[in-house]
Amino acid sequence: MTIGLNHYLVVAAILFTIGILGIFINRRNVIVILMSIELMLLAVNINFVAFSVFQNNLVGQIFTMIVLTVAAAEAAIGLAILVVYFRNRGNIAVEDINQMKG
Amino acid sequence: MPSFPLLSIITFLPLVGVLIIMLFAKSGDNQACSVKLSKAVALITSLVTFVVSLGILCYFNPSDSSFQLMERYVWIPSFNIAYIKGVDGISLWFVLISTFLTPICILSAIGGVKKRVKEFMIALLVLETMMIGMFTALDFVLFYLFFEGVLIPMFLIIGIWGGEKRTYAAYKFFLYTFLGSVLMLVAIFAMVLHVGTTDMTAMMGGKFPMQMAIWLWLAFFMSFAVKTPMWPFHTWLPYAHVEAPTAGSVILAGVLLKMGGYGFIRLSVQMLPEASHYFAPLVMVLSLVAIIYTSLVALAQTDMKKLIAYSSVAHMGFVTLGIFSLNQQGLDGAMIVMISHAFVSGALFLCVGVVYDRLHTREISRYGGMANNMPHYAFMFMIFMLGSVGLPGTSGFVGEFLSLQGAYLANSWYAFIAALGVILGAAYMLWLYRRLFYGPLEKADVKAMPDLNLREYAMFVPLVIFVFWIGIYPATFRDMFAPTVNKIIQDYQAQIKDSTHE
Amino acid sequence: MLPLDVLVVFLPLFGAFIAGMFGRKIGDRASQIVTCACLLVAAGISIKLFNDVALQGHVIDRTLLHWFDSGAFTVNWALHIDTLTAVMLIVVNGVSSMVHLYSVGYMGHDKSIPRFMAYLSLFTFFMLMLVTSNNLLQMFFGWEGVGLASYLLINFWFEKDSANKAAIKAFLVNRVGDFGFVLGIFGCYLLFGSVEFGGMFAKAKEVASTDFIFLGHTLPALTTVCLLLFVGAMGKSAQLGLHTWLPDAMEGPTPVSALIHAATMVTAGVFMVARLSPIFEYAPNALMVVAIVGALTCIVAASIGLTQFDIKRVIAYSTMSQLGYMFFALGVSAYSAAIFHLMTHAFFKALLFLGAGSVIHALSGEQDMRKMGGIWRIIPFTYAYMWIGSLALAGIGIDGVFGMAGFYSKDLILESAVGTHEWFGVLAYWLGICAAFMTAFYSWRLIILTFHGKPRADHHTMEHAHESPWIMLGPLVPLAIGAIFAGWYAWDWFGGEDRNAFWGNAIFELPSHDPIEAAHHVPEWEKWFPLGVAVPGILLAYVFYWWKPELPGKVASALGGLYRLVYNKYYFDELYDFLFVRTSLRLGQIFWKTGDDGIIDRFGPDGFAATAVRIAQRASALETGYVYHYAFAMVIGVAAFVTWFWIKS
Amino acid sequence: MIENIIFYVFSAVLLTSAVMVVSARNPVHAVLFLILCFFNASGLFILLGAEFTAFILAIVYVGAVAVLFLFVVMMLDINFREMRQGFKRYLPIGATVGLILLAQLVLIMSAWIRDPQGIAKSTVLTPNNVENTRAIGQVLYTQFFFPFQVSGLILLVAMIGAIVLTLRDRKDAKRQRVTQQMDRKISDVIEIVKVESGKGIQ
Amino acid sequence: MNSILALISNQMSAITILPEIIVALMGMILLIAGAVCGARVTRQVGMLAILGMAVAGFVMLCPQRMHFLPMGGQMASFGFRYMFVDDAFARFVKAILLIGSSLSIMLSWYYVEQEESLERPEYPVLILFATLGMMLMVSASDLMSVYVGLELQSLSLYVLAAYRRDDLKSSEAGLKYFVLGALSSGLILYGISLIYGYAGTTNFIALNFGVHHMEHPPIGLIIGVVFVCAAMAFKVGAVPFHMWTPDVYEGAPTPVTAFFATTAGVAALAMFMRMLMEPFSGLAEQWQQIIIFVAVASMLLGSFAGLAQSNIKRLMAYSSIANMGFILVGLAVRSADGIQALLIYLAIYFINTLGVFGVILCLRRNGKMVEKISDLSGLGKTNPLLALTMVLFMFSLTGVPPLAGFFGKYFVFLAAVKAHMVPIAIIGMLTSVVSAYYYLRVIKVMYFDETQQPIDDLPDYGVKIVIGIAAVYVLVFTIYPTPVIDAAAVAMHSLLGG
Repeated sequence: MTIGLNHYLVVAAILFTIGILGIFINRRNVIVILMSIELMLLAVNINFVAFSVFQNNLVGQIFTMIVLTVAAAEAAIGLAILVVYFRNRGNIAVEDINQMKG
Repeated sequence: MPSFPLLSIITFLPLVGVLIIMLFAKSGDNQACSVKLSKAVALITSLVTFVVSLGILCYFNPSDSSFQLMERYVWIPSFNIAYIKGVDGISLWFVLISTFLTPICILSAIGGVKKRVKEFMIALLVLETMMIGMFTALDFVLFYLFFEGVLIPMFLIIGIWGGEKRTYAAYKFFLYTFLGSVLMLVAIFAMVLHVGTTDMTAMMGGKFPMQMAIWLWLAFFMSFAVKTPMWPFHTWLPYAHVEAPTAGSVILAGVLLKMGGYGFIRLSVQMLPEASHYFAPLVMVLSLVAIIYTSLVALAQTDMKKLIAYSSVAHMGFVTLGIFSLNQQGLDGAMIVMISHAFVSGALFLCVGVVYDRLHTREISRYGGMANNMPHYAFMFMIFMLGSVGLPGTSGFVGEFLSLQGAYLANSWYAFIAALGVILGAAYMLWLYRRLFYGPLEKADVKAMPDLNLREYAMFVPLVIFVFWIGIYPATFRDMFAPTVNKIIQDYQAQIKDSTHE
Repeated sequence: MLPLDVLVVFLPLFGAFIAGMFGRKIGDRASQIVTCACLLVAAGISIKLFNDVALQGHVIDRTLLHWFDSGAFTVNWALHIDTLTAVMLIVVNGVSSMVHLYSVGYMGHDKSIPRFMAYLSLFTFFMLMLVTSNNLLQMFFGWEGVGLASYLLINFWFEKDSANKAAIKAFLVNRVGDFGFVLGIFGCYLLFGSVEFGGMFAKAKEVASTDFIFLGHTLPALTTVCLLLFVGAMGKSAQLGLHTWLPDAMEGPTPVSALIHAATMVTAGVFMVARLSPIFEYAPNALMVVAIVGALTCIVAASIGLTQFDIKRVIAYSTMSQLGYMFFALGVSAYSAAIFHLMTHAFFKALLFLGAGSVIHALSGEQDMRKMGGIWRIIPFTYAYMWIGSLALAGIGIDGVFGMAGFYSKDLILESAVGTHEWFGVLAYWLGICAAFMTAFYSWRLIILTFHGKPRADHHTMEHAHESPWIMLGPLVPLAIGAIFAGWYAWDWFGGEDRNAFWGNAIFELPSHDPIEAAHHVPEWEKWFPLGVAVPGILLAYVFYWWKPELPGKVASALGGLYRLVYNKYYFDELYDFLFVRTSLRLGQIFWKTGDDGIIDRFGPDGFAATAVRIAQRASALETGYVYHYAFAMVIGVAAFVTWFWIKS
Repeated sequence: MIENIIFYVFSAVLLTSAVMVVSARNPVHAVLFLILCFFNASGLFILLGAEFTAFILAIVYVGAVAVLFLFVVMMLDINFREMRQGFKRYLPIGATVGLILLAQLVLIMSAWIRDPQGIAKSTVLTPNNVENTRAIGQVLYTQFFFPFQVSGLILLVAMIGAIVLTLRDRKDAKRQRVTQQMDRKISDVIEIVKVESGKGIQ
Repeated sequence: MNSILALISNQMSAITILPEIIVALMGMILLIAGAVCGARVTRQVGMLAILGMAVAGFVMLCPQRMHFLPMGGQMASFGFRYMFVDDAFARFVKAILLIGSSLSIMLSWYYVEQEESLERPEYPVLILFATLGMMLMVSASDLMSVYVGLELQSLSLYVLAAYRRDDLKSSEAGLKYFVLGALSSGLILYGISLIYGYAGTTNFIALNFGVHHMEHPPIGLIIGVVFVCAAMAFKVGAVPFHMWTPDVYEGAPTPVTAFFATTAGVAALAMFMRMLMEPFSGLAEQWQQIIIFVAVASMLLGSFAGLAQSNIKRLMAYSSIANMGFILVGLAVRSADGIQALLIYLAIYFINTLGVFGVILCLRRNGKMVEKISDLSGLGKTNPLLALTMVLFMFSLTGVPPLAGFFGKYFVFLAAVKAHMVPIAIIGMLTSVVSAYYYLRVIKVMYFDETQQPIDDLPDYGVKIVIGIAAVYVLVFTIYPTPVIDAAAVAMHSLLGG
C-alpha cells in the first residue's frame, strides 16, 4: 500500500484534533493554548501541501506560505497580549482569566 | 374633497406644538416660565387640532360608505408601501374622539402634573399624533407604525408620571401589548405577501383562503384582545390605569382601548370575514366572561381607579360582543359603546383625578360623604356614573342596548348573560358612588376639599354634553357611521354566503 | 305655545331643571314655587287632556324627535296619549302636585329643599315619559328614569347609612326586573320587528302561535316575551320575589313614599301590562303566571303587614298587597279593573302615606307604632284622613248604595277573578278574600296603635306633638275626596256600561274574555264576601288592640315559628343576601385574588416574566468567563454540525 | 517502501510530540516538542516534494516563532502549577467530543475521492519540469500579488500591535535629553540668595 | 520586474482597489506622522484618518472611478486575477464600514485623551488598518483574499481590544478574543483547506461553477463549509460561537467596543453573505440549516441572557447577539428579499448602535467612566437631551415604530414569512418582545428612577456629533427610507449576480 493523499489527510486531521483538544483541555497556562493553535495551523498546512501536491496545483502551497506568515504575525500579537496580561495579572493561569463573566 | 391634505395636517399638527415647546420652552434659566409656556402651547395646539379636525365633518359625506379624504403619497415604492390616509364612518369618530379628549387631558394635566410638565405635554402631543395617525392610516405599515408608536409615549407617561408601582405597570403595559402586536405583525406580513401590497383597502373582502385566514385571525386576535382588553388578557389594564396619571388614564381608556375595537372591526371583520364568522362564538364567550367576571371583580375593589379600570374591561366586553354579533345592531352598538365609553370612562378617570389631586389617594375608604362639601363634583360624578351604568337617556344606554340586541339576534344566551352584567355594572358603580359621596362627612381632610374649580368645569362640561347628546340623539353620531357599518355587514354576509355555497 | 301634551310632560322637567341647577341661586322658596307651579299647571292640563282623550276620544300621537335606529330597528321619542295614558296622567300629576305642595311643609326644615323639589319633579317627568310612551324603549327610559329618581329620593338623606343601602337595593332589584324587560324588548323586536306599540299590536295575532329559540330551548314566543316583560313589571311593582326593595324604600322622606312607592311608580308594572294587553291577551299562559304571582303577592304582603310595627312599612306592605290585587286582575284579563284599582289606590294610599307622614311629623320623626298612641286629639285632622284612607283601603261600602273608592275597585277585581271560572282566577279570589280580611285587620291595627291608647312616646316628644300646618293638610283634601268618591264617580268608566266607549283602543281583550262582564254575573254571595271579611277584620283589630292588648303577644308566641317567619318577611332579604349579594362579593374577591392575580397573572404575564428571568440567569451562567469553556462551546458547535451533516449524508 | 516507512516515522513522531506539546507539564518542554513537531512536518513536506514550503516552515517556525515562544516562556517566569481537579473532571467529556470529531474527520478524510465534475477550471497548475521553489516564485509575485501584499500589511499591523502593547517609556527611567541639556541656562538652575546672618534660608 | 510592471499596468486592478489603497496609504502615512509628532496629535491623526476614509469613500463612489469599471460599476468588476471584486454590494457595505469607522474614531477622541495610556496616534491607525481589513474581506473573491483580509482585521482588533494595556479587563478581553479568534481562524483555515482539496480551487467563481456541477457534493466539501460557517459565526458573534462577545465588549475600551459592535460584525457578515451566496450557493440547502440554527439560537440566547445583565456594555453585547440572530434570519431565507432586508437592517443597526455607545461614552462621573446600567439613573432629569436620544435608540433597538429599528425587523421578517419560514418569524418576534424588556430597563432607569449624582459635563464635540447624527437618522429614516432601501436593492442584485 502506497502512501496516498488520505494518509496525509488523516495525519492532519489527528493533529488538528490534538490542537483543538489542547485548547480546551488545557488548564495550566495560556502559552500552551497558543502552541495548540500553532498545531492546528500546522495541520492545516499539511492539508494544503498534500492537496497541492496530489492535485498538481500550486495554490495550496502558496496558501501555506501565507498561513505561515500570518501565523507568525498572530503569534507575535498573541504573545504581546499575553505579556500585557501577565503584567497586569501576575500569572497566566487559564483558570484565573475570568474577571468578566455572566 | 378639500384641496389640502386635511388628515395629514390633523395628524401632524400636534408635532408642531411639540417642536415649539422643544425650541422655546428652555428648561433651566426660567423654570416657571417655561412650564407655563409649554402648558399654553400644548393646550392651544390641541385645541387648534380639535378645531381643524372638525373640518373632517364638513368634508365628510355621510352617505358614502367608502373611504374619504384619501391621501396617497409615495413612501417606500420598492416594497409597495405607500403613505395612504383616509377616513370612513368608523375611523372618523375615533379621530374626533382623540382630538377632543386631548385638550381635556391637557387641561387636567395643567392642574394635575407637577413635575416635568414640559415633557408631559410633549408626550401627550406625540401620543395624539400617534392616535390620529393610527385611525387614519390605510396602509398596513403606516397603521402598524402608529399602532405601536403609541406605546412609546404611553410607556413614558405611565412610567415617569405614574404612581408607586409605575414601573411594573408600565412594563406590563408595554410588553403585553407589544407581544400582542408583534404577532399581528407576522399576520400582516402574510397578508401583505398574499395581496402584494400594503394598501389596507385592497385587503378587505375576504381575499384569504380559510386555512390561512384562521391563523391570521388568531394573530390579530392576540393583538386586539390584549389591546381591547378582553378577558383573560386584561390584567395589564388595572395596573396601567391605576398607576398612570389622570391624563394618561383618560387617553388610555378613551382612545387606546378603542384601538382594539377599531382593529377588530377594520382588520378582523372587514378583512377576514369568514374567520370572524368561525371564531365569533369564541369571542362572544370571552366577552361574556369578561363582562361578568370583571364586573364581579370590580365589586371587590378598594381602589377607585382600579374599579373604573375593571369596569372598562366590562364595557369593552360589550364592544366585542357587539362586533362579533356580526349584525347591524351589534356593530352599531359596539361603535356607540366605544364612543360613549370614551367620554364616560374618560370622564370618570378625570373625576378620580379631581380628588386625587386634592388628597393624593385613590383608596375609596379614605373618602366618604363628599356630596356634602362637593355637590357640584358629586353631580358631575353622578352623571358619568349613570352614563357608565347605562341609564337610558345617557350615552351608555344606546350602545349597550344595541350591542345586547345584536347579541340577542346572534344567540339569546349571549344577551341573557351579558344583561346580567348590566345589573352588576349598576351594583359596583352605585356602591362606589355610595362609598365616595354618601354617608357622613367625617374625615377632616376630605371635608377641607374645595369643590370643582373653573378649569375642572371646563373639562367636565363638554363631556356632560356628550353624555346626554349621545343618549338622547345618537343619530348625530350614528348617521355618520351607519352606511359604513351597513356596508361592512353586507360585505360580511355576502362573504359568508359565498363560502357556505362553496 | 307648546302643545298641551308636550307641556304636560316637560313642565315637570323644566321645574326640576330650574330647581336643580339654580336652586342655590334662587333660594328655597323660589324652587318650591317653581316646581309646585309647574306641577299644578301640569295637573290642570292632565284634566283637560283626560277630557279630550278619554271622554272625547281624541287620541294624541306626536313624534318629538328621532331617537335611534339600527337596521330595521327604529325608535322615536314620541308622545302617545290614549285613555289609559290619560288616566295615568291624572293619577301621576294629581298625586304628584299634591305631594309637591305637601312637601313644602313636610320638608320645610330640610337643608336642601331645592334638591328635593327637583328630584320630585324629575321623577314626575320620568313617570310621564313612561306613561306617554308609544314604544317599549321610551317606556324603558321612563322606567329606569323613575328608578333613578326613586334611588335619589330614597337616598335623599344620604348621610344615613340605611338610606344608602335601601336606595342601592331599590335600584338593583329594579335592575333585575329591567333585565327581564330588556330581554323582553329584544324578544319583541325579534318577534314583531318593531318595538312601537302600534306595530307590535298589529302583528300580535299573527305571531301568537309561533315558537322561537330562547336560551337554547324552543319556546312559545309570545308567552316567553310576555313573561320577560312581566319580570320587569314585577321588579317595578314589587311583586313577590322582587319585592324586597319596597319596604326598605321607606327610608326616603314620607312624601316620596306617598308619591313613588305608593301612588305612581310602583304601579308602572300594572300600567305596562295593561298597555301591552293586546299581546298579553294572546299569551294565556303568561296571564296565568301574572295572576298567580299577583295573588301570592297579595296574600304574602298582607300577612307580613300584620306583624310590622313601623308605620310606613305597614303601609308599604299594604301597597304591595294591593299591587297584588291589580296583578291578578290583569292576569284574568280584567285590565280595566286593574287600572281602576290603580287609580283609587293612588288616592287612598297617597292619603294614608301623607297622613302617616303627618303623624311622623307630629311625633318628631318617630315611625315605630309601639312608641305612638294617644294622639288622636292632638292631630284630629290627620286622624280623620287616616280613617278615610283606611276605610277606602279596606273597601268598605254597600253594594249598590255607596262605597269608599277601594270598595268598587277591589270588589270588581275579586268578582272578575272568580267570574273567569279559571282555576287560577278562583284561587286568586280566595287569596284575595283572605288578604282583604288581613287588610282590614292591619289597617285598624295601625289606627288603634297610632292614635289610641296611652301615649307611649317619651315625654319630650309628646310635648312637641302638634297638628301639621295647612300646607300639609290642604293637599290631603283632594286626595281624601278622591279616596271617598273616586270609585263611585268613575265606576261607569271602569266597571260600568260606558267602559268600552271609555277605553276605546287603549286596552284590548279577546272577545272571548270579558271578565268585567263576568264579574257582574257572579253569585250574590261572592259579591258580599269581601265586605263580609273586612268587617270582622276591623272588629278583630279592635279586640286585639283595644280591648285585649295582651292578646297579640300571646298569639304571636303561640304561633311561634310561623310568627317569626312572617315577622321576618319570610326571610327573603336574608336569602337574597346569602344567594346574590355575598356570593357576588365573594366571587369578586375570588376572581380578583385567585383569578386575576393567582391564575391569569401568575401563569400569564408575571409567570412569563419570572420564567424569562430564570432562563436569563441560566443563560447568563453559561458565560463562565473561562476561555476553555468558550472554546469548548465552539468545538461542540462544530462537532454537532459535522455530526449532523455526516449523519445526513 | 522506504517512503512509507519515512512517512510513518515522521507522522508518528509528529503526532506523539503534538500530544506532548499539549500535555507537557513544563511549558519549556512543550515548546521544545513544538519544535520537534515542526521539524517532522517539514520532513513530511519534503516527502511530498514541497521543498520550499518545508524550508520555510523550518526557518520561519523553528527559527522565529518557536524561539519567540521560548523567549516569552522564559521571560514570564511561570510557576508550574499542579493540574487542578477540573482537568480530570472535564477530560472525559472533552475527550469524547474530540474523539467524535476526530473519528468523523478521519472517516471523511480517508475516503477522499475527487469528484470529476467538480474539477475547478481556473486552477494554478504546477508547471512541469520546474523545481518547486521556482514554480512558487513564478506565481507568488504575479498571480498572488494581492495576498502577498496584504500579508505584508498584516505583518506591519503585527509589528505595530506588538510595539503598542508592550513598548513602555517608563516614567521613572532616567534618560538623556540632549535638547534639554543644550537649552539649560544658569538662571534655571542656580538661584542666588542673600542670607542674612542668623536667619537661615527660608 | 516584468510581472510587477504588468500588474501595475493593469489599470483594472488598481482602480478596483483604489479606495483600499487610499486607506492603506493613509494608514502608513499617519503611522509615520504619529511616530514623529508624538502622542499629542492623536486627535489630529484621527481627523486625518477620517479624512482619509472620507476620501476613500468618495473615490469609491465617485462616478469617474465607476467610469473605468465595466458597465460603469453596474456589474462586478474583478482585480488581481479574480481575487478581488468591486461591486455594488461591496460598495454598500464599505460605505457602512467607512462611516462606522469614522464615527468610531470621533467617539474615541475624548475618551482617548482622558486615559493617559491610550493617547497614542497608533489608535486611529489601527482602526484604519482594521477598516482596511474589513474592506478587503468584503471585496474578497477568493478564499485566500478572505483569509488575509480577515486576519488583517482580526489582528488589528486583537490589539485594539487589549489597547488599554494597564487595565486588567482590557488585556483579559484582548487575550480571550485572541485565543478564540485564533481558534476560529484555525477552523476557517481547516475548512478552506478541505474546500480547496475537494473542489480544487479557492476562487469564488470557480467554486461557484464547480459546486453547481457536482451531482452530490462530497461530504468533505460540506464539512469544509461547515468549518467556514462556524468560524464566520464566531466573527459575527452568533450562538454558539458568541461566547467572546460579552467579555470582549465589557473589557475592551468603550470606543473600541463601539467599533466592534458597529463595523466588525458588519464586515464579517458581508463576507459571510458573499461566501454563502456566491461560491456555495449550490450548497444552500446545507448551509441554510446551519444558519437557521445559529439565527434562532442567537435570537433566543441574546434576548434572554441580556435580561440578567447589569453592565450596559455587556447588555449591548447580548443585544448585538440577538440582533445578529435577526440579521441572520435574513440570510437564512436565502432569497433576494432576505439579502436586501439584511442589508437594510445592517444600515440601520450600525448607526443605532453607534448612538448607544455615544451615550455610554458620555457617562462619566468625577472624571471616571461608569458603565453600570444603574449609573444611568436620573439621566432623564439631569441630562434630558442625552436621555431622550437614548430613549430613541433603545426603542429603535426594540423595534418599535416609528423609529428606524422597526424597519429592519419589518423587512427581515417579511422576507422570512415570504419564504414560508413563519415559525422563525414568530420566534424572532417573540424574542424581540423578550429583549424589549432590557431595552426598556435602560429607559426605566433613566426616567423612572431617582436621580443619583449627575454625570459630568461632556466638553467634547465628537461624541455629540455622533449621537446627533444617529438620533436624526433613527428618526428620519422612517420618513425617507428610500435611499437606503434602494441602495440595498442594488447591492442585493449585484450580490446575486442580477
